[in-house]
Amino acid sequence: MEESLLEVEVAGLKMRNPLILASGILGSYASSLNRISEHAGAVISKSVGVEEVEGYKNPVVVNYSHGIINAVGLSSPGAVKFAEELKAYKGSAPLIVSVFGSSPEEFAKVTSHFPFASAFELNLSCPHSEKYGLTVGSDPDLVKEIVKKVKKATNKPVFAKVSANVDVVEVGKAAEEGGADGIVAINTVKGMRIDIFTKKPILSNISGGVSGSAIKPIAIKCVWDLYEELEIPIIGSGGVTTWRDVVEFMLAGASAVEVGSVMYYSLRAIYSLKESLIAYARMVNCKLEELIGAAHG
Amino acid sequence: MEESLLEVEVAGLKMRNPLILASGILGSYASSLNRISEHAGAVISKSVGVEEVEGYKNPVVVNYSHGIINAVGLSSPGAVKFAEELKAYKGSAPLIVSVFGSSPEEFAKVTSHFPFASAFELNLSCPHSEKYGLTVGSDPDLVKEIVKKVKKATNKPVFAKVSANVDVVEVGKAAEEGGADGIVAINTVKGMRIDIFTKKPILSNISGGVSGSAIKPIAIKCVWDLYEELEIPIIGSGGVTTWRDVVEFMLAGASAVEVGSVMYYSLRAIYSLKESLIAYARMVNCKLEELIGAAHG
Amino acid sequence: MFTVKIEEVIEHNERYSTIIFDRSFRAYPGQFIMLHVFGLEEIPLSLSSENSVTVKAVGETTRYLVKIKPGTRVGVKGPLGNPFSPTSGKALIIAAGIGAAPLAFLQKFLEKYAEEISTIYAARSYDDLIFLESFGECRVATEDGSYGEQGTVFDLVYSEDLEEYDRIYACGPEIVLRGLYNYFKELGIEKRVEMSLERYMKCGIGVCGSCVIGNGMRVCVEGPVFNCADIVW
Amino acid sequence: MFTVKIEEVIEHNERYSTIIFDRSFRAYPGQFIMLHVFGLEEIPLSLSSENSVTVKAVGETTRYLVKIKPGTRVGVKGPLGNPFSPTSGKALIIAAGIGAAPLAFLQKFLEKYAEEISTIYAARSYDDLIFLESFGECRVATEDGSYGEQGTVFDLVYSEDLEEYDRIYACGPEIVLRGLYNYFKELGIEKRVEMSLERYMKCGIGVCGSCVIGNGMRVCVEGPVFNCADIVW
Repeated sequence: MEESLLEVEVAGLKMRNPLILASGILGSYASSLNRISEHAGAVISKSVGVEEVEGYKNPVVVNYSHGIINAVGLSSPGAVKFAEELKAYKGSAPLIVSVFGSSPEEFAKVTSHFPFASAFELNLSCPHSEKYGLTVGSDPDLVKEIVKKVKKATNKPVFAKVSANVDVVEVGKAAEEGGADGIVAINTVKGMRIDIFTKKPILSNISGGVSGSAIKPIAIKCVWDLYEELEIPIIGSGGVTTWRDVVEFMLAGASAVEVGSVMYYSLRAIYSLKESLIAYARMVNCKLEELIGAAHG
Repeated sequence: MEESLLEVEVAGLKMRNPLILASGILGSYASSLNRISEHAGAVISKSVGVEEVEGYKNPVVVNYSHGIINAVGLSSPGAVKFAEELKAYKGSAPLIVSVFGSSPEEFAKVTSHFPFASAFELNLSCPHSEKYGLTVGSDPDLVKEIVKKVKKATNKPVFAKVSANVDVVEVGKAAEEGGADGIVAINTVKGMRIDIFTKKPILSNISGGVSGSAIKPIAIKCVWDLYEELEIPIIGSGGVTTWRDVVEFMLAGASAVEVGSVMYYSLRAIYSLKESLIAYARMVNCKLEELIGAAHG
Repeated sequence: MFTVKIEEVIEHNERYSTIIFDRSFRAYPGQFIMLHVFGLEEIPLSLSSENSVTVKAVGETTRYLVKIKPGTRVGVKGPLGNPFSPTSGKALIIAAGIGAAPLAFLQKFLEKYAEEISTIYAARSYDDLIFLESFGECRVATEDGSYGEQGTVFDLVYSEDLEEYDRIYACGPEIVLRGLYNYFKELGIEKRVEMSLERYMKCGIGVCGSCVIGNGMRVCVEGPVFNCADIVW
Repeated sequence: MFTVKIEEVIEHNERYSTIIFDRSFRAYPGQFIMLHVFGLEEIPLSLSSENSVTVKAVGETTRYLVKIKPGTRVGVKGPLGNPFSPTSGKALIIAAGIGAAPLAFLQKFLEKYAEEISTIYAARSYDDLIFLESFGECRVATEDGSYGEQGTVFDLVYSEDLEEYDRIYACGPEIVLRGLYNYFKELGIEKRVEMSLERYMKCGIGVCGSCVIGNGMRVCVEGPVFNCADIVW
């Protein structure tokens, strides 16, 4: 079966292909996660914290010619309510729950609400939240503590999602030392857009995070550096739009990739990527996992 | 005269328009600087250090759909030889000499070779040099010392060019405390590209710096933050491609902008930008300098 | 996102205005835009023609919008979403309340293509019937009886012979659409019906997931117009 | 940048090979590509046809290139630069050494458009005359007299009546081009002459400035082909 050419395993998490739905994209409802899981290797839910977070008022997302800038502000119904929603997940791909918090304790507490999760992704990198995300994720010592605490609270694989706005290797290492099973690099990059006619920032939060093809070279560099310095697997994230991008991330050292902004072009993006990757794997006659890190000397 | 609508003054440096040729772009020879000075507000020469630096071997520049990635490696003939070349500069726009070094002393020494410069730009941000650029520019204390030393060595305006790969406000403040007359934000952002067929990084140095429209939202955010926190003027740099980008940078807080990668599209880019800005200034019936920081609260 | 200038504001009454932009969009009936009132909010609004939206004052932003001054610049993303699919046969339009806005646009469009158009238009009160002129001849009901028959949209729909229509188009409050949905399913004609749904939207461009409905479809991209047979309620 | 496969390598002799790619470029004579031999260097090479470059072994990368194996993938930026402008009248081609490569491409091109083509082809020795077949009938000189007249390109040029040509095309070592430049200026015919220059290039796409010539023009973009009247030497 040709789809088997795409199989990868990240920290014990077996996936039929390396395409993971990124957190914050279409991940608020089980219904859309179910739909996307038809073709994805895994899906990640929208980031959730202990309590409800309202997020910023609209506009929270603006597209530009090279990607998307968003400042949704980690809006979330809170762990209890969101766990109820996600219980309706019945997709065939592993469900990874993205978690945010302001302290190691909060992170650990949130995970306890999702016993059905296949793995957890720790949001240490959202660039537009006052209390969460990058605010905690820019301190390597805190990152290490958070990962430690979460690892004690769950026996599921734990992935630390890190930012390119800090020293990615330093924070990645801290997560590794804390016991992380993998690193996800990168989250959106701090950025903003101003409307020149009204002379106002477009996002209600003034600034947000840039995603999409614009940031791909930045993400590739982070994955490359992490692969050189760390032992644990890396999941690449940032601007995956075509099958070529997936291959590039894997050559840089990623065991899998997250896809997000490309959904702006089509809900069928994951399906198309999957089909293209099968064609590529057949053409070069190798399993995708053989590409992991293959560009390193 | 309508061109007067574009006049700006940055730290005493009067420019007929806010369009400054960025360092590293067409700045190795007086002949091209002369040509570009016909329309530019100011021109910046390629970065120069005390001694000759060979730079990396080709390929050192690769374009991609959203910009350019380069790792030229600060190749330079050294201060003495480059001063000889730049003496042939007879352009009508101020000549700013970009300087790199590995210590405050080196920076100061280089400036002494260019008494004819109208101002200096300190390269604290080139992301692909082992000894120079970001290597020294990521340490706020060192940045402060460098600026101090250079300010003692010259009475010309001194601009510190900083990177988005570090805390831009922290480094910018250090430069301000050291006595910098202005901050230039940003240099290229760390990034790389891998060729998926040969499975090798494309640049000989493996990674380099991303420029062009891809990084504009990142640069706008840095300029915005610097404008909020600093007193000295800011020069925006990163992805200026159309007149809209110039206006956006100025609204974010830039007194002028550097243009670089756009030269990939046309050597006439500065001329076109200038003409478009005149049309814009006429349309909105205001001097461009009134835009500076106008998007702030 | 780009900005447009507001050219004219037609205040139908205290609560309703049609806002006309200084340019037309390349839009089809049923599509919407994300309209950004700088300083307030960005909200989704159905186009009521190629160059207008029609707004009902319900929240802070819409209250501001119905009184907005011509000349104001607003941000626009769009036109977005999936439009109604026109018919060359017999069309029935079912409009309830402010749901009439995209259908008024559709009516103008179908006048060129459809063999025949019948329209049902219901609202709470006469003051809510701001598209009477656009629809021209139509069956009208108001809950308070201030215009047309006294009754609801259901009263009018139940008394129609729906078999004779090639395509039925409906838009209105969710409670109305759910009622119609059940009725059409009972009759087994749901494949001939298109409904425009409304959901809270953050991005409008298919990435945030806040407007996803029961079957995983996004109202902002796969909708807002769905074939009734594709809706899971 | 993209990659192409090398389909065939024609080794003319120890020092010269023509490398044929598995695809043709949409290129005009005079344009060049930046060719990247992974692990070695990226260098500018004039196209000797729509799908080939012709390489002389002078440095590490070119020594490797003349022996490169078919099937190897190489990186390509381009085609880049400003091509020769064709004439429908009488053309004179002046080729010196490996400078003949873009002119061989031009010759094929002009055979379709020009009224008449005369060609002067000079090199150090017979072994350097690898385009004899491409040029067909032409006046040839070698410095060592191993083929054609014994002499230099200047000997052949000086004995031509240059007035009869609508356009003259020259490419070769800079010392040759400078000599020709002075001669054409003396005759006052420089406006009818186009020369292809060579410079060390880092980026090839107009940004780095390493190939800038005396008048501020970039060899990679405004060149490599310049009208002789636009060159300042």
